[in-house]
Amino acid sequence: MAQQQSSAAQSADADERFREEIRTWLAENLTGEFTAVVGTGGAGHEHEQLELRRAWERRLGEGRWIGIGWPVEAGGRGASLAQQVIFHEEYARAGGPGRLMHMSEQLLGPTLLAFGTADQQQRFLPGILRGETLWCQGYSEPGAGSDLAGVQTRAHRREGPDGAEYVVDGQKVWTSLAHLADWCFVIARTDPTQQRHRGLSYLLVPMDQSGVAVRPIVQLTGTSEFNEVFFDGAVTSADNLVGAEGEGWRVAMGTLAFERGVATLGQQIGFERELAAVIATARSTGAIDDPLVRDRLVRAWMGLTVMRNTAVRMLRSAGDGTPGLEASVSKLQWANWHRDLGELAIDVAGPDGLLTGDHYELSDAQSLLLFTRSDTIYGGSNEVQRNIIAERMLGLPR
Amino acid sequence: MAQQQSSAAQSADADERFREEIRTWLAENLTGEFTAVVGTGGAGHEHEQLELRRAWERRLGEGRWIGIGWPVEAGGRGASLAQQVIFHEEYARAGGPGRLMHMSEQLLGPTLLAFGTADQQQRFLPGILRGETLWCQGYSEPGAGSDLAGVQTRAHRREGPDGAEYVVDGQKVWTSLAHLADWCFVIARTDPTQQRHRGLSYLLVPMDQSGVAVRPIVQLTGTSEFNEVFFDGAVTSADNLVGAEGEGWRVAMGTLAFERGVATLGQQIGFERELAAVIATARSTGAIDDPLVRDRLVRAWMGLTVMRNTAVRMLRSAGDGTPGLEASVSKLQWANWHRDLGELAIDVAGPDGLLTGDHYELSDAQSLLLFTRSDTIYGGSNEVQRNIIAERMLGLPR
Amino acid sequence: MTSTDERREMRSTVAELLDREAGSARIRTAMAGRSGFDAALWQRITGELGLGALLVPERAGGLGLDFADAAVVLTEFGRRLVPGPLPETLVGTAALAGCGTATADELLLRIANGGLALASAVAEPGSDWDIDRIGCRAVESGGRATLSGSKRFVAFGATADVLLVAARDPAEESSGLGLFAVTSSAAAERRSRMTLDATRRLADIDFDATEAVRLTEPGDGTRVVRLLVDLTLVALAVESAAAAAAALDLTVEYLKVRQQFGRPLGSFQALKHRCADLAVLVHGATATADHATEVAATGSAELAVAAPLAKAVCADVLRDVAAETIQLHGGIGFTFEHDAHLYFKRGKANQQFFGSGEQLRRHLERAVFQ
Amino acid sequence: MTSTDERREMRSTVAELLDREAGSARIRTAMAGRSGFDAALWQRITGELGLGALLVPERAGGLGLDFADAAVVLTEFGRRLVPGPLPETLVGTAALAGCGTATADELLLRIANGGLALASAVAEPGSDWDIDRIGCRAVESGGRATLSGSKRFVAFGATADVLLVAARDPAEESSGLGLFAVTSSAAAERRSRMTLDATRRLADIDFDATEAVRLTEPGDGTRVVRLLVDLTLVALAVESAAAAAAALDLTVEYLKVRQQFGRPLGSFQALKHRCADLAVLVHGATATADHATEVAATGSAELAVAAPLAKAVCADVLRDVAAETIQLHGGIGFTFEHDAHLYFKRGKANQQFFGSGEQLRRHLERAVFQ
Repeated sequence: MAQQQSSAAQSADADERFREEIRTWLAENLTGEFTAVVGTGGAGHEHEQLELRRAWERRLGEGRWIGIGWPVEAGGRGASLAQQVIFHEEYARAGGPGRLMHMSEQLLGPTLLAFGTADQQQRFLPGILRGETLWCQGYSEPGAGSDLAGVQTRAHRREGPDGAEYVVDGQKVWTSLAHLADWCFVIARTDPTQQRHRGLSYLLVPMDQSGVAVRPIVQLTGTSEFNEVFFDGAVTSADNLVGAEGEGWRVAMGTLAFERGVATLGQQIGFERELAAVIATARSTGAIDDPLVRDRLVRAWMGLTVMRNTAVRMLRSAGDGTPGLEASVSKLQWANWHRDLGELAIDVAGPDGLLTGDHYELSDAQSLLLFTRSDTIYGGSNEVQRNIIAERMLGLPR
Repeated sequence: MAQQQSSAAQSADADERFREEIRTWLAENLTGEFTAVVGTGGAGHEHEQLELRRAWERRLGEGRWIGIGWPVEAGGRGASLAQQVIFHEEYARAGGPGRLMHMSEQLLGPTLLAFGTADQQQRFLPGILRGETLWCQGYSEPGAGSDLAGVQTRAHRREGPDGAEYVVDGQKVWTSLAHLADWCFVIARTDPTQQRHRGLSYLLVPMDQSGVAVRPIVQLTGTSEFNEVFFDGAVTSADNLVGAEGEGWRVAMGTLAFERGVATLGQQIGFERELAAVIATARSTGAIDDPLVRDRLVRAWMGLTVMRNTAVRMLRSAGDGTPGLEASVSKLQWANWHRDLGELAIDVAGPDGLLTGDHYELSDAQSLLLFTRSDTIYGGSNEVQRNIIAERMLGLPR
Repeated sequence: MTSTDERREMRSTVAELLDREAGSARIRTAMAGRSGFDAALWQRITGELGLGALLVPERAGGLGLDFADAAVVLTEFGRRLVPGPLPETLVGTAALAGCGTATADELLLRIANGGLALASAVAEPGSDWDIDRIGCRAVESGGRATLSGSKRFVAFGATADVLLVAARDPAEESSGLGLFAVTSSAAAERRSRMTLDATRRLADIDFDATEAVRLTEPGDGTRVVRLLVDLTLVALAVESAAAAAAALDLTVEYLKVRQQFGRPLGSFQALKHRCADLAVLVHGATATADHATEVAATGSAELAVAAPLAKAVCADVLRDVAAETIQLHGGIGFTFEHDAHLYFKRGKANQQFFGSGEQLRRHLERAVFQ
Repeated sequence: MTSTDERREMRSTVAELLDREAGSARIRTAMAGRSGFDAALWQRITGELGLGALLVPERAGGLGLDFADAAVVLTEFGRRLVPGPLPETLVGTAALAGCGTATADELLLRIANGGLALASAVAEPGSDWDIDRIGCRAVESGGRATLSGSKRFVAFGATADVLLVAARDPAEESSGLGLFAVTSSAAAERRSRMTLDATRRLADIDFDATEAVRLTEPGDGTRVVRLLVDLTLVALAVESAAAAAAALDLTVEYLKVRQQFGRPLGSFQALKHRCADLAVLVHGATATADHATEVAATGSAELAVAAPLAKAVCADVLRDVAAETIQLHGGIGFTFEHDAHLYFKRGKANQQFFGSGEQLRRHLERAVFQ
């Protein structure tokens, strides 16, 4: 036991050194031209400062701050969970911009590490680690909600001029950053005779080809951030199949579990910052003197704590359970919490908070109110998550 | 328009005289031995002062205060809606006991007036008007929830020694006062080949026979008020079929509409009194100084007003719409409101409010908390009402 | 007071016009335009249909109808979120009719003849709609009145022909209020403000010794200002209930048609039950708006309770229904081209406009804990 | 600190015993009896299993385990709503272990040897659990202490062997608190009180110059009383989360089996979605109770925040889940013979016990708005 404490003390020291390192690096790099990206980006603000934020991703790559949790042999730092959380904390504290590489780093990278071939890892991971290659996610479809069981996009294998390849036909929605992305990771049905979760495959598809069209969706915010992506005879090499043909669901579920693991804690740091801003607004409008508002703010804070506790417990038990299912719990928790925060943000702002810019430019609170309406729809709607929990976690009959 | 106002003024005068009459009568009659029934009875307290309350019903009958809304030729007073509300108001104000004849007067009587034969009216209405014959309702069944569509109780017609009769087999639940009742109005399936709402019949069955057994249900309150009623070869004369064979659903829906018409307004006067008691408790415990409690109390009061508005609108439009369906709206409204009031009642009482008598005797607030749990289950559960509204009112597909 | 049949006919006339002339595309053009409403449509509804003069008493050449009639029109406009100063004009007319002064009657006459657009200037910076804290002041000298001070959140205030301004009246007892008229020719500084709910354009207005006409008798001004506020609350309740009903209709129709996994979405029980709960809310809101309308029509003192209650209830219901309208439509409900967000934004706006739910509930405490 | 495997073994030992000896029928007999708990079961769990001595430090002859180990036991008792003074005894022991005095250690030694039942006397008439308003007073003379004052809502206080009493300590700075022990032989007047939640019998206790032993050092008493309160909050959170999980299990199993219209009830999507929402609540409550347990085990200062937060969250979740347990069981859920109401009543009781949600949230404002 004495030994345990001592190793705990050692790791605490290492964590502090790590914190110092990222803090110093951010102070030295998030400056100069990058001052303009401070506080930009993120959900509802994806359209801001795009070029500069791409440059910032490359800068992060130079500093080896991408994929820090990946193994050292894969180009990461092998950072512990605690250190990853520290990175997110310090990044948020410094006002680091919303990450364009989120999908690439948090979803595609871990998927390739877990399911990709050595060749795939060598071809795709370095671009991500350098902050260069931008990926988007091709999961959701218009007809199917966000349940992968309803995927209609099809892919069939054929012999092409340069060897075996897949041809992809179908439509994806909610595809964030698709208009910028170099590649898309797509779930498509390779065996049309199979139903639901069977017969799906996980394909990496280059975006820069005539078979791919991107149409931005004008959202209720008046801005665009999500896209529809149309695959019409889009082609990708058979080398870009991740996992075996027909194993796409298992691969994707692995990714989703990653998405909602460490990323959840990172996301919560953003939530904390948003809640702090709401409290600050409540102070400035005087709404904080209203006991009903105070109570709602305390409840929001408690809800955030409950989410953090849930995420920590989930990460700890990862491996011995069903992370894919617990991810549904997490998704429902944060989507509803975040949506409620959007209401609270507007409510504490009072009637002044409803005024926009002359050309409908939205305040942060307005953007939060409106944008969080998508949280409960995309990436597996509340309804889909409830079905998953009821049937797969609680075992209620279909 | 001048004429209208004048007739409105006349009716206002008549209403005031009516109010004076019932007020005087109650002052003169709810006294002496009947002092003991003041404030007794009602949901959760049905077991209190039973004998005396039966006597009180007979006294009401003597005063011609039963069936006041029925036509004069049927033995009623032909009282207007406004006067019926006045009766309920004054009755509540005087602390009149919960009505044992509720089912008889509000459900069975109007059903016989609307669907009964002259013979049935002559045989059964006078006993109700005298406050003598007690009826219970045989609708809900254990397997079917409270949706009449699921009724399994069967009746078949046969020739008996004294002429045609029906033999009833099955089980009913939620049968309030069945252990006291003289008769039961039962929905039974007379055509077993028909599904759901078809093939049901509305039968009047005497309780005092060997084919009927009543088993009281010990409720979570520790007291008993609802019963299970078992029909095992119970017999009733074919003369006791209301409406045609197979028309039971239409007849029962008529009754339910009555139940939730005027009775709703009467019920709301009881709700008002309960809310006033909750506010009084909040004052005495000091909970009323808590702004969160104040807000909950104001919301409860607003909810009561919304229900009253809804009931008035429903009564006005009765006839030109679908009262059976609007009744589902009303049921959901009041059941949820009342249940929330039960929580509020306990919450304002504070920890002292959780103490019971040494033999688990419940306070009014405790009784309200617990008993209102049944409001959302019996008489068509919330779930059944939502199905009805979704499918029959909104037209969503089955 | 109008018969049920006459009201039904009025409703269908208005509904037909709006179905033709105020579809979603027209509304989107109007809400993005300079004034925030469709001037041609306004001409038709005031000129051809005379809706602006609905509540002008017969003595001033109007139709002399009551607030229940106006509510029929407000319902049809509310269902469709038609932008424009009709609610403000109807409410303002009713308040003017309650003034009983020559100046007010003169204005009523002009409304009956000219189709004027009114706007209500009540809220002020820092005090919102709390009329006890109104700081805008009138000064009278030589029979002429001028106003000084600032007003906020004046619906269609930048384009209104006449502003009805609640201000401290020198002719009143200390801190008494009066209602004043400021015409568009007077030198007030008006700034149009875009808001989250683009279907109701607001304005900031500054008065600096601006010429005005006193509309209320001394001693009667506070009553009229309260009437103006309470009738606005009723109008907001009516339009909120109507919009909520429309949003629910939209949702139910979508669920009936839209297929998923080979079945209409509307056959999924979880969605059905949520729609049923919304229907209960809409029924309650409609009945409560109806009740407030009736109280307003009869001029009962109960208005002081019924109006804030109805507005608080109906605005919350619109928000709740519209939020579910977005959610139950899924992805399409999150797009700008779908109307779901317009209902949602109106719901959030109506929750704040003329007092938040918290403020109104606190106001109602007097009635509850009396 | 115990390994995961050891905890798992402890959990299954306790679970097996309770499955055998604390079924619904036994619990109903116990809760209706004079003491409100099963004395034979208490003998077994303290005598045979030594659960009462779980948190007694090794220096006093106990097992020296930490609060996370105790939580394993509390979870199994909480799931089944087993009545009895185990939570109070475990929490009291942990508070005693934190006293660091000879008198406290002596008591710990007796707990390790004799299986004493403890009870925590904190709340008072009029002040509930607000320890700043404790009025009960100790007087010391000639090295002997006596207590005077009244305590309320003392769980299993009528039968406890030792009462741990929070009182004003004359040895403390003005208004400082001390923790005192009163044994069952002392002349306190104890009145057992039946409550809505019959599975936790409470007592009113009056002290009138009642002999007592001081357990805390001067200057340290308030800290120990707060520790006693905070650990009680954690224990309540743990048992609430466990009971909520059990109630949800009960509901899910019922819905799988129960048929309606020829299908299992659990196949109806509306009910499925409600169960899913309950599962989300239960996950959050369990994780939050776990976190508070961990904070309690490490003795971190964060306990002052984690404990009230966890109790407020978990008690609400138990209430919510249990209310749905009744509703989703339909008629059978409304009967006395079904366990649903026991969970519901415990939920309502836990919402109030040791401070209502409103009170605890107000207490947390300091942390939120710091």
